[in-house]
Amino acid sequence: MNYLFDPRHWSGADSIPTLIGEHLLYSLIALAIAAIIAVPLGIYIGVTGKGVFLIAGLANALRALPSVGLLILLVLLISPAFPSKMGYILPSLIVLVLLAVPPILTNTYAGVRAVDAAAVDAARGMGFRTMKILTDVQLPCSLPLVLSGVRSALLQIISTATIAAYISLGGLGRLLIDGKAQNDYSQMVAGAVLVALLALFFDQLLAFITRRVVSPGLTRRTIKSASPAEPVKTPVTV
Amino acid sequence: MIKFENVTKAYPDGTVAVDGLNLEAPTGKLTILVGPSGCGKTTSLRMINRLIEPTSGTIYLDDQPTSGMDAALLRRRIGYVIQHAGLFPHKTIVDNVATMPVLLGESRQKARIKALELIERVGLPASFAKRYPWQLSGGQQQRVGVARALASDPAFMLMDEPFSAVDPVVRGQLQDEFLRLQREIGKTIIMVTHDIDEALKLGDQVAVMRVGGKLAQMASPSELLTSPADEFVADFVGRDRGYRSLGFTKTAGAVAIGEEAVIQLGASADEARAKASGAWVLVVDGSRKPLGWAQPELVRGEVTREHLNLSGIPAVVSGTMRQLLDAALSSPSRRGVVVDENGELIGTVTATDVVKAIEAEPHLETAR
Amino acid sequence: MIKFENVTKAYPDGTVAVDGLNLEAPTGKLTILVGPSGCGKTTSLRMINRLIEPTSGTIYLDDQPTSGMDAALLRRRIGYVIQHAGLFPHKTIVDNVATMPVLLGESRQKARIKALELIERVGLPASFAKRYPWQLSGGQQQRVGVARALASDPAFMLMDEPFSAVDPVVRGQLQDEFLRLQREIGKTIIMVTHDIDEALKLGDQVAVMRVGGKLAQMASPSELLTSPADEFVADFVGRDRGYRSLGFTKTAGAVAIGEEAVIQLGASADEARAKASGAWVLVVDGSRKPLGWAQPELVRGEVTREHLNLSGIPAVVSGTMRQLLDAALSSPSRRGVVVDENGELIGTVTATDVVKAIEAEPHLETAR
Amino acid sequence: MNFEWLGRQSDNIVFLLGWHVLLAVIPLILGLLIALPLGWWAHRSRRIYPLLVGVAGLLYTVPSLALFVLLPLVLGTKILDPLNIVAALTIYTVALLVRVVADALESVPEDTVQAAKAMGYRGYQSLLKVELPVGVPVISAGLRVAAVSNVSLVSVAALLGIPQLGSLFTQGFQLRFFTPIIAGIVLCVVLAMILDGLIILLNRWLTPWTPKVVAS
Amino acid sequence: GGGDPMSSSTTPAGGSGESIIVGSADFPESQLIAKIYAEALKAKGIQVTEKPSIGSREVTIPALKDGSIDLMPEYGGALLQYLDSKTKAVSSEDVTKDLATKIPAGLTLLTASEAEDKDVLAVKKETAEKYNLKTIEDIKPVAKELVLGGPPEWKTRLNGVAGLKSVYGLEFKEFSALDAGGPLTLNALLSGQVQVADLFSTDPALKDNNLVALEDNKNLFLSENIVPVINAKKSTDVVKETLNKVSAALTTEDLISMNGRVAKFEDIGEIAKEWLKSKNLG
Ligand SMILES: Nc1ncnc2c1ncn2[C@@H]1O[C@H](COP(=O)(O)OP(=O)(O)OP(=O)(O)O)[C@@H](O)[C@H]1O
Ligand SMILES: Nc1ncnc2c1ncn2[C@@H]1O[C@H](COP(=O)(O)OP(=O)(O)OP(=O)(O)O)[C@@H](O)[C@H]1O
Ligand SMILES: [Mg+2]
Ligand SMILES: [Mg+2]
Repeated sequence: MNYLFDPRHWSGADSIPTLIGEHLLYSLIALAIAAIIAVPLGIYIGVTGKGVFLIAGLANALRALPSVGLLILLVLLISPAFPSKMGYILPSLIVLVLLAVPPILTNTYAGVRAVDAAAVDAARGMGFRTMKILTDVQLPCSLPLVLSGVRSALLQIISTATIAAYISLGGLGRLLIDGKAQNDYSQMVAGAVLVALLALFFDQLLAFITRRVVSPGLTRRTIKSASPAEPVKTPVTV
Repeated sequence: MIKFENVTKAYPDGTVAVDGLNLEAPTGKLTILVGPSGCGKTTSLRMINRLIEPTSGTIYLDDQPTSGMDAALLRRRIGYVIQHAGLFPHKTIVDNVATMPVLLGESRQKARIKALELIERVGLPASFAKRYPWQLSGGQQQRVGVARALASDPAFMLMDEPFSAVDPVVRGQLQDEFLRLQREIGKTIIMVTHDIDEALKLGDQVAVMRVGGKLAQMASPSELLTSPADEFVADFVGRDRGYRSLGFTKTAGAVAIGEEAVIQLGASADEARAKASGAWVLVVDGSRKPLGWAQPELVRGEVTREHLNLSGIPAVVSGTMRQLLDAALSSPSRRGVVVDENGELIGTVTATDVVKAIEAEPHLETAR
Repeated sequence: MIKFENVTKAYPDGTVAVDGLNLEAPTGKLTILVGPSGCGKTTSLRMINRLIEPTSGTIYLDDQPTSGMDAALLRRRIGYVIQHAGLFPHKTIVDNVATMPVLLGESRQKARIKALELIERVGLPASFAKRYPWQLSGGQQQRVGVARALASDPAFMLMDEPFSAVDPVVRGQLQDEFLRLQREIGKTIIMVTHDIDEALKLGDQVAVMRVGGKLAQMASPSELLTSPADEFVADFVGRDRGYRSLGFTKTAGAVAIGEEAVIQLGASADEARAKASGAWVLVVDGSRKPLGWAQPELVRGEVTREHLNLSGIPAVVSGTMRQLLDAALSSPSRRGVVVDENGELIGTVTATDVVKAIEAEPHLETAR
Repeated sequence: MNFEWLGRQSDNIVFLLGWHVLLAVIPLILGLLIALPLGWWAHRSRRIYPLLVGVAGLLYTVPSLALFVLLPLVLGTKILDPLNIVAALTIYTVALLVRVVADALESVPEDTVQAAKAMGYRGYQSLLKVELPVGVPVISAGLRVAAVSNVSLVSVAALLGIPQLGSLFTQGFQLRFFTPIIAGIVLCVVLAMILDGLIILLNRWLTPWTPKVVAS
Repeated sequence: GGGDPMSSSTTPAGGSGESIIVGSADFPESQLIAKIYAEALKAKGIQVTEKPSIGSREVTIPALKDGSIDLMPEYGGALLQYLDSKTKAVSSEDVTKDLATKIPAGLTLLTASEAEDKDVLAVKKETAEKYNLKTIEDIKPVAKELVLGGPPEWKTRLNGVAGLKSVYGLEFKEFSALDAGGPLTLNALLSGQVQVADLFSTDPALKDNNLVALEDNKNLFLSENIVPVINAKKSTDVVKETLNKVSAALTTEDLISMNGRVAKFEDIGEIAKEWLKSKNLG
């Protein structure tokens, strides 16, 4: 704890605010990319029922990928091509994105699937066209599950983004890696605590956003249907 | 008018759900499709707004074949009430009802005002407007479903077991409300049910389908009762056909209504005895509304509510033979109480008189 | 015997679900609790096997207060049929039914054999034994629920809307089967329903409850029809009370059955005309079973199936006045066909004769 | 890929794989055994549920490296003791499964539970003979996720010198040598898929009564 | 292949024979030397269990202390720094002397080898030519333009960034925390993310990539003689004698050449055995 409250660690090049900033930057970029990939894919599979095997198989295979191994492999493959930090940032982002895709994908799929078939049928019966059914009925109705997928993805990314430090990048992982290298336990503990706090903060933030954007008509009933497909996050892998 | 011409639907797995259906639902009338589970009712209904495409045959909407139309536009002309309401869970009740007008380009403001009216029209309090579907009971959701289908004021309505999700008591109320509504709005409606009582109660005409998707009989409710086309229809229509068919015969002065001496609450035992004919005397209130029957011999002192037998059901004079007969049969004195529209006493009838009048009338049916 | 003595249940939130209930369900009889939704029927039922504990008052099982008993042991003495069957999804049908005997210590082997018998007894094919609940329709699941409750051969049965999950047609069948079964097994049963028709059809006695958990009336079905205690009961029992009460009056020789001249299919138009009385002649088959009515004047050549009107419903001579009257009213000739137990023609009756017989009989009720 | 190297190292790789399996599976089983009563508790008590699930969620955000390094101090184990890894992964597994078990019990239809009670099942009988068996599909769905993530997590133990497939990553990295890295990743994924498949089979075997296998 | 750590669960062996657990850090050179120790001991009939690639000192030292392992090769300077981060020792003698006092109770250092693998600041040949760099001191005028890469602990360590500033007056444009002369550092130097990097003197990559190792003319970096660290209880005469012979035979050149073979994915066991045979120790 001493480390956390030492004012020297709150300003300067490798200060805690800078590290948090870098950590968030990697995390949010990775999340955005993962969402851009997984949400449309999940919707497509959910609506058409095509490629359901992707959900069961691929999503689980992605979960099984060992982050450290993958990161090392990607660094060896990619970094020679870039004379800048990009050579390390890119592998980190890819690992984080691969990590975030399964929860968002499975939840989006489950969300779209869970939309009351009668409501979709009613919409079609009222003369909604396919896109309109998607935007007006299926998406809003699956939103709680999609957001809960994003939520667990973000948590997972935040805790795993620490591995960026393993390959010389910034972020809160620096405290873990440097602390370990310098044999400084208090620095490591500070890193772990900050990561947990950051995760907690974003968890609450997303819970708040969920409450704001999801229709109150849905919140009561989706809680239960979510449980079987509720993706669970993998702990940090550094 | 909605017309089926030789319509057949075979599902990809080979199930023939509808087989050569010919049917005409006249404009402004309520046509009911009834039949056992799996006989193709829902399939038939959904072929009309092309949620299911027929395998062969043609369906006409006001003499135009639907096959040539843009499916989405076709559907917007037809109100569709789905089996379990199928409300949008993420929208408030008022926005659910306003969906169609908004889709058709009306302003949200205006659509909501209209929706509010409709919500009250189907018998829900205006305070429900801001609620979400899960906050309503099954029956209430059904009503919203009906309101939603009515919102765009479509000329046609398709209703798939709209009252199935509720218990029998509420169901009766919903049916009554719906009949009243249809009398006002006079839409061309096809309704599906598997409840023959509902079909007979609501339908202007009833199409009985048999499993395999064939039409067994298409007739008015009273005709269905008095001349079922075959054993299947007779069985399906079920017992009490004779009695129920009386529900379609108006009283219309056919039965002589006898005078009945009455007393009021608080009358003395002596007065009661004097006015009684047989063992029973009729008790009315100040405005001659019948309260019940009393037995003078059991009265000590004056006639009180305690003495009243309530089993008799008064029949309204403009009602049906069924009500008249039941008034007589349910009355402990065996004299059925007849009242006017305001519930004031006109007189009494005996079951014998009612049955004689029934027997005098020609049987509705002539052989096919 | 199950007895409620001043039983009250107030839920923690203040809702008084049952209020000072006094009730006695006699041994070997079927007692029905009926009433509008939310009147406390389920609560009353579940207090008996202590799934809910009463706030005050005592419930006796064969004169022993249940409050002192071990709840689990008490429950094992009472068969409980839950509203939506509540089968164990992870057990086969036969194992579902065998649950109680196994719990009570019987060998799995023996329990299964017994269960198989019961499955057939409630009208399911033995081939269903190995299936899982999801492979059965709602109605079939209900039957398994009944079989499961019967498996330990308990002296008492509690049934909560056991036939609610099925459509009216199947429901009728289930009720009939159940009546037959109860006649055989004669258990002490309390059944909950909110369907008054079901209550009147099945119950030896019917307890009508009103919202707020008070008993409105406790009486036999026919008494309920002929002398409802108050407006609430009268309303709840509903229309057609007079007609339906006839269902409790046996025909028993009270009505004179007239001779009816008959023809067979294939008879000539001339013969038909000769035998006809009025416009209609009755057509029977070789063993004098009625087939339908024909109008000789419409027959050219010989009488065929085409000429038959099927609307008449024959009444069995040992049946009720209700069936007899309906036979007459449903017949196009207005003469109701009466048959013996084998379905062979005895003769015909007119509605007038039936009504006269009804009127001659004293009204069931005497004032309270 | 250098297959000649793979061939030379095959003994070693099989050995690493064996450890990997042990380190992934033992915590899975232990975690499940611990999560069952905890999940039951969360299911029983409205107030405990958010608490337990909240704590479980927080446990996840603790980076595993920190946990691996700090655990020996807490447990008093030797630093190279595989027990540390088992303990850490058990913690993660429990954190993941507590909620799953609670939700699984929650998913049992109320009617079913009531029926059991009404037939005179006592509390524990109902739990063991009805609620848990009926909750199996939900539990096994959660177990699949736990199994797969465990396989991926075990590789972190390489940082503590506990032999398992993760050792191939560090080895490959030091030598800038792709073969062990790729071999490690492939084996991890294959192992995860095999475990996943085993749990699916187990689930099918335990739930012959479900209409279909739960997807995902 | 590697040893059979499975047997670690059955050690220590009971009965007559001596037994010893040899560990190594998580980089190839450490594993190689550990292998040499192991093979040499085996040749003397001692029962050896190997636990290769345990990790960094945060793990290995506690492992030595709690008896998880009994023996491993260490580097004098680095070990001293780990045990006493404020040490001023630089020369071989000072390091050896200080170490003797700082070594945790229960552990013993045997005789250090000539062979040394110490930190060197390396630059690419082009960089050296461009700025005319031969010694570390030469960087001073251009330090502001260059990025330094080194292990994370250099940030705070005297023999890292701080020492480069106080001893050589170097202030680099930036310090990039990489790994301890491992693949990350080499990678960063070769791909240009850093211009000056901390590598190790026995790294064959120096030669393979035409890197220039700058001379530490002001003796900033500690000497790093290779020295066996052993659990005092296991330090029997036979063991001591055997390991001391190995240390005496091992030269820096041997290390460089053997490292070169390791980098070509040759089997560590083979390399170790060949070396022992060539020195008549196997
Ligand atoms: N998509 C489909 N594929 C194959 N067969 C189908 C499909 N939909 C319905 N069927 C079959 O077609 C027949 C008619 O179905 P339909 O839904 O029209 O019956 P229904 O009369 O509405 O029955 P219910 O009263 O149970 O709603 C049934 O046998 C049903 O199993
Ligand atoms: N656990 C509870 N807490 C509070 N109120 C309850 C609870 N259970 C039931 N009630 C209330 O007690 C009253 C009686 O409920 P009960 O379930 O006995 O009714 P019911 O007659 O069985 O109704 P239905 O026909 O709808 O099944 C209702 O007003 C209900 O809302
Ligand atoms: Mg249908
Ligand atoms: Mg109830």
